Amino acid sequence: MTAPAIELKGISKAFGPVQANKDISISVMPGTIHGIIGENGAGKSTLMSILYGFYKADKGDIFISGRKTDIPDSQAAIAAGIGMVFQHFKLVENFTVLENIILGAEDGWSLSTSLTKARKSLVDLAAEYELNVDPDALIEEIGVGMQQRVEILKALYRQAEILILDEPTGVLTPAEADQLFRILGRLREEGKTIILITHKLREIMEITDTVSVMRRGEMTATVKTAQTNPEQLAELMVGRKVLLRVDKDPATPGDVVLDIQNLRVVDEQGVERLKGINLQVRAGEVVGIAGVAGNGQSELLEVLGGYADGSGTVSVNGAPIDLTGKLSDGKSRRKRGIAHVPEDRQREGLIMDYMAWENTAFGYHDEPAYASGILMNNAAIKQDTIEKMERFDVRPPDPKLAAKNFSGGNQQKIVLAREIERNPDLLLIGQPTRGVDIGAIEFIHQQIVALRDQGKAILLVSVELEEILALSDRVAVMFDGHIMGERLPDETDEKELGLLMAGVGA
Amino acid sequence: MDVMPKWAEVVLVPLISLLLAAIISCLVILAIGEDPVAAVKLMVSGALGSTYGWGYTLYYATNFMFTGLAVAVAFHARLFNIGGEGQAMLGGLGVALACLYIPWPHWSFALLGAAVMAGAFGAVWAAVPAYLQAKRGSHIVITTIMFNFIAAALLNYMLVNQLRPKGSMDPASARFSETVHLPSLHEILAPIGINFSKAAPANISLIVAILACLALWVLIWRTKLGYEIRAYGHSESAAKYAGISPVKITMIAMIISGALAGMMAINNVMGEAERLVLNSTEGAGFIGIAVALMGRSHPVGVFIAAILFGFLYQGGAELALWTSIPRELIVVIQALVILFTGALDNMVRMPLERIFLALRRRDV
Amino acid sequence: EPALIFDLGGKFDKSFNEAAFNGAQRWAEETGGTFREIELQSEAQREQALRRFAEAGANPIVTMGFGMADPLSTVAPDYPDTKFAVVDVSWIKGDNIRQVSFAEHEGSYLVGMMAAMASKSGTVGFIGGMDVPLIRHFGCGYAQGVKAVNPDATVIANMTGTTPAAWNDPVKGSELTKAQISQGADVVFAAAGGTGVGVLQTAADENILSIGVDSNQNHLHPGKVLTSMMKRVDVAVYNAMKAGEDLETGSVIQLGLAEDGVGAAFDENNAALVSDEMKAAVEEARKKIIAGDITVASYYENDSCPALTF
Amino acid sequence: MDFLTLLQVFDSSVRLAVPLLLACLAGLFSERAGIFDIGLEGKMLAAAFMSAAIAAITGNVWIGLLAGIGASMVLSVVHGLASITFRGNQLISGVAINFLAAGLTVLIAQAWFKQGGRTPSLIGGGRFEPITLPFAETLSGVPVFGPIYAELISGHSILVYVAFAAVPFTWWLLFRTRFGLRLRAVGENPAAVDTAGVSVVGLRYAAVAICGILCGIAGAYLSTALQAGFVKDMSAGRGFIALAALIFAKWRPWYALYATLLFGLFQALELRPDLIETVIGIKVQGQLLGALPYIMTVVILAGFVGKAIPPRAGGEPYVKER
Ligand SMILES: Nc1ncnc2c1ncn2[C@@H]1O[C@H](COP(=O)(O)OP(=O)(O)OP(=O)(O)O)[C@@H](O)[C@H]1O
Ligand SMILES: Nc1ncnc2c1ncn2[C@@H]1O[C@H](COP(=O)(O)OP(=O)(O)OP(=O)(O)O)[C@@H](O)[C@H]1O
Ligand SMILES: [Mg+2]
Ligand SMILES: [Mg+2]
Repeated sequence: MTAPAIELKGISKAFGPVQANKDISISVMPGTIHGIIGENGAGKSTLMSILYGFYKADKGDIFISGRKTDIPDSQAAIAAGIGMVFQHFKLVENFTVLENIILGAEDGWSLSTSLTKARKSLVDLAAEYELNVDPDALIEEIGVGMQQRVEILKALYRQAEILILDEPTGVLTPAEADQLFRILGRLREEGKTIILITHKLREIMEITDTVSVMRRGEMTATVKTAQTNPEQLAELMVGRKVLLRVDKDPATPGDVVLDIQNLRVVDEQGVERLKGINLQVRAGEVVGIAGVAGNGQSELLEVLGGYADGSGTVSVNGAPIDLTGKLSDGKSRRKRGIAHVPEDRQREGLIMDYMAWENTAFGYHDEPAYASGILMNNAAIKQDTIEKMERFDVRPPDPKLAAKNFSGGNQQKIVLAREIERNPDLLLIGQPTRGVDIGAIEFIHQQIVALRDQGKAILLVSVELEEILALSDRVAVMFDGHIMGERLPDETDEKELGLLMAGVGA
Repeated sequence: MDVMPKWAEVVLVPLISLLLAAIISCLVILAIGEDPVAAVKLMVSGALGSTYGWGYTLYYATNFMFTGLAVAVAFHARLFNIGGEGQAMLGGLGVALACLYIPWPHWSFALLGAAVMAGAFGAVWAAVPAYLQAKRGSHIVITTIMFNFIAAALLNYMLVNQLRPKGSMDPASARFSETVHLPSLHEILAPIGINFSKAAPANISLIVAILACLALWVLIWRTKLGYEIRAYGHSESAAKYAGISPVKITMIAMIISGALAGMMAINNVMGEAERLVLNSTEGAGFIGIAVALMGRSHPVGVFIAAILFGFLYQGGAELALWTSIPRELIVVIQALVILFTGALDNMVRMPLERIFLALRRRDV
Repeated sequence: EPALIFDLGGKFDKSFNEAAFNGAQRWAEETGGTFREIELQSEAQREQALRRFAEAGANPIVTMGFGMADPLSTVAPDYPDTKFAVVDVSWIKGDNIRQVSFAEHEGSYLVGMMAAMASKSGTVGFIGGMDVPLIRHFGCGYAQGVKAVNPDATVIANMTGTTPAAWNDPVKGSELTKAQISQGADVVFAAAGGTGVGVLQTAADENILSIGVDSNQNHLHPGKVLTSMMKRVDVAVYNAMKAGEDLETGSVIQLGLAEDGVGAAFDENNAALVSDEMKAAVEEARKKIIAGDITVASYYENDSCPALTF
Repeated sequence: MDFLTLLQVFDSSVRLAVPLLLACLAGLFSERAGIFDIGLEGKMLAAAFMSAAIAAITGNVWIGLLAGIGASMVLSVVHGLASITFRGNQLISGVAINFLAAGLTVLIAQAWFKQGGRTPSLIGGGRFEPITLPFAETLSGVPVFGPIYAELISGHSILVYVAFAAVPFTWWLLFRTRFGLRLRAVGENPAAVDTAGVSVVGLRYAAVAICGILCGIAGAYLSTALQAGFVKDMSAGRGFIALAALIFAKWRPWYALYATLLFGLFQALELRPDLIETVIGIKVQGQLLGALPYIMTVVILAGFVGKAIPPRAGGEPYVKER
C-alpha cells in the first residue's frame, strides 16, 4: 500500500487566546482531490497555512509521502513539493505575471536569465494545462481569475506535487470555475495530490474524492464523497439542517423605482466602462446582473452608489439623481433611499479597524437617529447594533469587536444589517455571499427575498450564476459595458446565460 | 480578545519601557563620568519636587500638548503633518500682531483674540499644503517640511526688518503691553489658597491646552466630523463609498491641525516671553511628532506624553544648572525615552503577553 | 561665586560663547575660584537661569547675548542685591545691570580695510551666520572699511540662513565661500560661528585669504587667515568676574577700539600676510576712529548700512 | 551669465547634491523594502562624526570612512530591531535615532577631543582630496566640452564619483537582480515574499543595512571630503531634504539623481544672488532668497509632479499572527 501524500497528526494551533486548530489529524492519498469544508472561521485556512509553513503549529507532526517532515517556513514546504493558492492571493500587485512567478524561485542572481528561462517554461505550462496568461501584464491590471491562474502557475513552476487551493472559486465565473476543475482533474491524472477548500458543496460533490469537515477548530468527519450528499455535509458543517434552495414566491412587481437610461461611465484612464446602459428595476422585484467580472458591473454599482461619475439619466422614484458633482456622493444617494451593499466589504463596506457598532452607522452617521447636531449619539448606535446583531445572528454578538476580527460571513452580515434595516426603496447589492459559508448564505438569501417581499426594488450583482438564478425575478447579462439581454430565470438556463456572458447571441 | 488586561497595556508596558530607558540613560551618565543617582534625583526634584519645578514642567508640557494634538489630529486622517514647527511660528506671528496692534481692554479678550489669530495663522500655513495634497497630490510630508523653512524665513523677515523696535539689536518684537499679560498659575491659584511659585512661566494657556485635549477628544470620538476623519484615515476607499469627501477631510483635518500648532503661541509668545522672538518655537513642533506618536494619537496619551517631555525638559534644565553635565546628554535621554516607549515597546509587550497568556491558560 | 549664562549656541560655538568661557576659565585659573555655568537650551530658560542663580546667591551673574536683554530687565529688579552683567546689550535699564556692548562695526571696519588692501581682485566677501541685526552690524562696518580703502571695491555679502542651523552649517559656509570666489572674491570675512569653520577651511583649500571672528582664529590655518576681528568678550567676562560683588553697574560699557575691546589680530601666524603698509594704515584708522575723525556708521543706529544693502 | 559661471553653479550644485543623493538612495533601499526611515539625518550625522573622529585619530581617511559606515550601521541595526524584529513604529524609531545621534555625537566628541564637540581639523591623509581626472588639464582648452570636463566633471573627491556610480548600481541591483526583485516585493507585499519561501526579516535587514552604508558614506562625505572635520549638527537638515527628494523621485534611482541635483541646483542658486539678480533684473530680498529653494520645490511639486505612490507595505510592520 502506498503511503499517504500528506499526513497530519495532532496539529494544534492557537492565535493568542483563539484556538484555531485543535488536535487535527488527516491523511490524503496521492493522486486524489481532497475537499475541506467548514464554516467561516472553522480553521481551514489555518490548517493549510501550517502545512505550507506560513504558520508554525504549536503541536503535531507532518508526514509527506510517509516521511516525517519539518516545515518551519514556506521554503521547506516548497522543497517538500507543496504549493498553495491562498484565499487572499499573495501577489505583488505592481509586478508582472512573470516576476511574480519567479519570485523566490529565480535561477541565479541575474533577473533577466531567470525571466528568460521562466518565460519558456511558462509557455510549456500554459500549453499543457490551458493556463494562458500574458506574462508581461501587471497583476493589478488583470482580473482575479487571471490572478488565480498566476497563483496556480506559481505552484506548478515550483514543481509542486501537492497543491492546496483555499476557496479558489469564490472569485470565479462558472466558466472559469469549470476550467479550473478541468485543470485540477488533469493534475490528478498526473498523480498530483490536491486539497481543495470551498464553501460550495456542488463543487465538493463534483470533483473531490474524499471530503473532510471542520467545525470550530476540530476535524469532525472525513468521508468518501461518493458515499455522502450535500444535505448531509451541510448538516455536518453547521450542526443543523440547512435549506440549500431559496424558497420564494413569485414576484409582484410594482412601479418603476430605478430607471437607467443611456448610462455611460469613463474611468480614470479614459476607458469607457459603461457604454449606454438601459435598465429598469421595479418595486418588489430582484433584478440580477450576471456577467464575467470586469464587464462593467462594478462600475454600474459604483456610479449608482455615488462614487464614480457618469453621464446619462438615472431616475429613482421618477426623479433624476445627479451623476456628477457635489450631490453625486454616497450621502446624497442614501438620502434618496438607495442602500448599497458593496462588492468588496473589506475595502468599501466596512472600516476594518472600526468596531462593529461604529460600522453599523457607517454612511448613515449623520442621520438624526445616530446624531444630533455635530455630535454622534453613540449610545443609540450601540443599542441599535446590539439589536441588529441579534436579528442578523452575527457571531460573536459583540458590538465592541473590531470588524477585522469577524469572519467574512459575519462581516457581510454586519453590512447587510446596516443596509437592509434602513428600509431603502432600492437596494444595490454586489456579491452578497462571496466567501461566506453555507449557513450564512442561507440566511443572507432569506433576507434579500424578505426585503423584496416588502415591495422594495433590488439590483443584485453576482458572479455566481447559481445565486443569480435562485434569487432574481429578472436577469440581465452584462458584457463589455453593454447589457446583452434580459431573461426570466424560469425561461433560461446556465448555458444560455453563459453564452450571453461571453458576448455571444442577443 | 485581548491577551493582556487593559491595565497592563496602558500602565505596565509604558512603565517598564520607561524603566529600561532610564537604566540605559544611567549607563550613559556613568560612562561620561557622572553620578546617575544624583542626576536622577536632581531631575525629579527639580521638575516635580516643587511648584516651581512643576511650573516649568507644565509650561513646556503646554507647548507639547498643542503641537502633539496638532500632529495627532492629522494622523487620524492619515496625514503626516511635519509642519507643526512652521505653523507654530506663524501662530506666534499672529499672536504678536494681535497683541501689539490691538488695544485690548482686558487680558481675557486678548487671550481670545490672540488664540483666534494664532489659530488662523497656523491654519493658513497648514491649509496650503493640505490643498496641494488634496487637489494636486503633492505629498504633504514634503510640502510641510518646505513650509517650515519658508516660515522661518518669513519670521526672520518680520522680526529683523519689520517688528523689531528701533535701537534694539535683538531680533524680537517689542514687549506686549501689561494689559495682555496672561495670568500665571501663581496668579490663578492664589485666590483659592494655593501658593504656586511666582517665577514659573506656566500660565492660563495650560488650561486652554487641557481644554484643547478635551475638545479634541470630543471631536475625534464623539462628533460626526471626527468619525469621518477617522474613517478616512483608516480607509480612503471605504470613505468614498460612504460619501465622505477626501478633499474636505484633508482640508479640515489639516486646518484643525495647523490651528492647534499655531495656538501653541499663546503659551510661549503671549504667556511666557510676552514678545515674539526669532527662535520661539525651539523645535516644539518636532517634539509634537514624538508626543503624538507616543500618545498613540489619543488626547489622553498626548497629555501624558507632553507632561513626560515637559519633565525631561525641566529636569534637563536643572541638570544643566547644577551640574556640569552637557546639555547633549539630555537630548540622549530624550532619545532613549522615545526609542523605548515609542518604538521598542513590543520588546516589552511580547514577553508580557506570553506571561499573561500562560497565566490565563493555567486559570482555565 | 559668580555665574555665567551662555547663549543658545552653547559653550563651544567656536566664537562668542566660547570666548566668554575662556574669559571665565582664565579668571578661575588665576584666582582659583569656581563659577556656575549653564548652556541654555530654550528661551524659557533665560529667565529661569537668571532667577535660579540669583536665588542660589550667585554674584555677579554674567550673561551672554542680545536675547538676554528682555528677560534681564524683568528679572533684575527682583534681585536688587545681585549684580548682573550682560554682553551685547546696551539699550536696557537697571541699576544692578552692567551692559557691555562692543563696537563690532569699528573692528570690522579695520579688518575690512585689510581685506581691501590684501585683495588683488578688488572683490571681497562677507559671510554671515543667521540673518540677525548683530551680523548685519558686522557686515556693515566691514563694508565701510573696504570702501574706505578702495571705493570701487565690490563687497559680496551672504547670510547662511534664517534659522539657528545657520550657525552650524560649515558645508554651506564652504559653498558660499566657493560661490564668492567664483565671483572674484579673494578675501572673505566669516562672522558665522561654526559655519565659519567651513569658510576658513575652504578659503585655505582654495588659496585665498580669510578673516576670522570673535577670538583670534589666525592659528587655524597659519598663513591663510589674514587676520581676525577680535571681540574681547573674554576680557569683558574676565573683568566682570574679577570685579565680583563690587561690579560697577547701572552703566553701559562701550568696548571699542579705544578700550581694545575690538580689533584686528596680529600674530606670528599672519605676520607674513600683513605688510607694514597695511599695519600702518590700520593703525592710523584706529587712531582716527578713536579720535572721532572717522565715524563708522552703525547698523544698529540706522537700521541700514551706507555701504551695503541686506 | 557666462558659460564658466554656469559651470561653477553646476559644480556647486553637484557638491551640494551628493550628500542628498547618497542619503536619498539610502532611503530608497530602506523604503523600497517597506521600512520608512526618517532617521537618515541622524545616521548621516553619526557617520560624519565617527569618520572624522577616526580619521583624525588614525590619520587615514579610509579607516575613517569605514568607521563612519560602522556608526551609521549601528543606528541602522537599532532601527531594524525596532521596526523589523519588534514591529515597532518606524516613524518613532526614526525620530529617536535623530535625537540619539544629535546628542551622542557631541557627547563623545567632547569626551574624546575636548574641543567643544568638534573633532580636530583633518589634515593630509585624513581627508578625501579632490581628484583631477586624466587629461583634465589638456582637454580644458577644447571648447564647451573641455571646461565641462575640467570644471564640472573633474576635481571632485572620490566619494562624489562613488555617489554617482551608486545610481546606476542601485538601478541595476533593484531592477536587474534577484535580490532587487525580492527587495521590491517585500516593500509591496511581504506576504508574497514570505509564501514564496524567502525570509522577509532577512531581506528587510539587508535593506536597512545598505541604507546604513549609504548614509555612512554621505556622512563621511560631509566631514572628510567637503569639510575637514566634524562640527555639531553639521548635517543641518540634509536628511530631511533627502527624504523630500525621495518622495519627489517617487522612489526611483534615476529620478533620485534628478531630484537631488535639482535641489542642489536650488541651493547653489541661493548662494548666487548676483546671478538671480542679473537674470530676473531685480535684487531679491535676503530672506526671500533663503526661502527660494523651498518655494521652488513646492511650486514644482504642485505644478509638475503628480501623485507619488509609496511602496504599499511601507511603514507597516509585517505581522502574521496577532
Ligand atoms: N493570523 C491570525 N491571527 C489571529 N487569529 C487568526 C489568524 N488567522 C486566523 N485566526 C483565527 O483563527 C480562527 C480560524 O481561522 P481560519 O482563517 O483558519 O478559518 P477558515 O476556516 O479559513 O474561515 P473562512 O471560511 O472564513 O476562510 C478564526 O477564529 C480566526 O479568527
Ligand atoms: N491577522 C489576523 N488577526 C486576527 N484575525 C485574523 C487575522 N487574519 C485573519 N483573521 C480572521 O480570520 C478569519 C478568517 O480569515 P481569512 O483571512 O481566512 O478570511 P476572511 O477574513 O474570513 O475573509 P473572507 O470573507 O474572504 O473569507 C476572520 O475572522 C479574520 O478576521
Ligand atoms: Mg479561510
Ligand atoms: Mg474567509
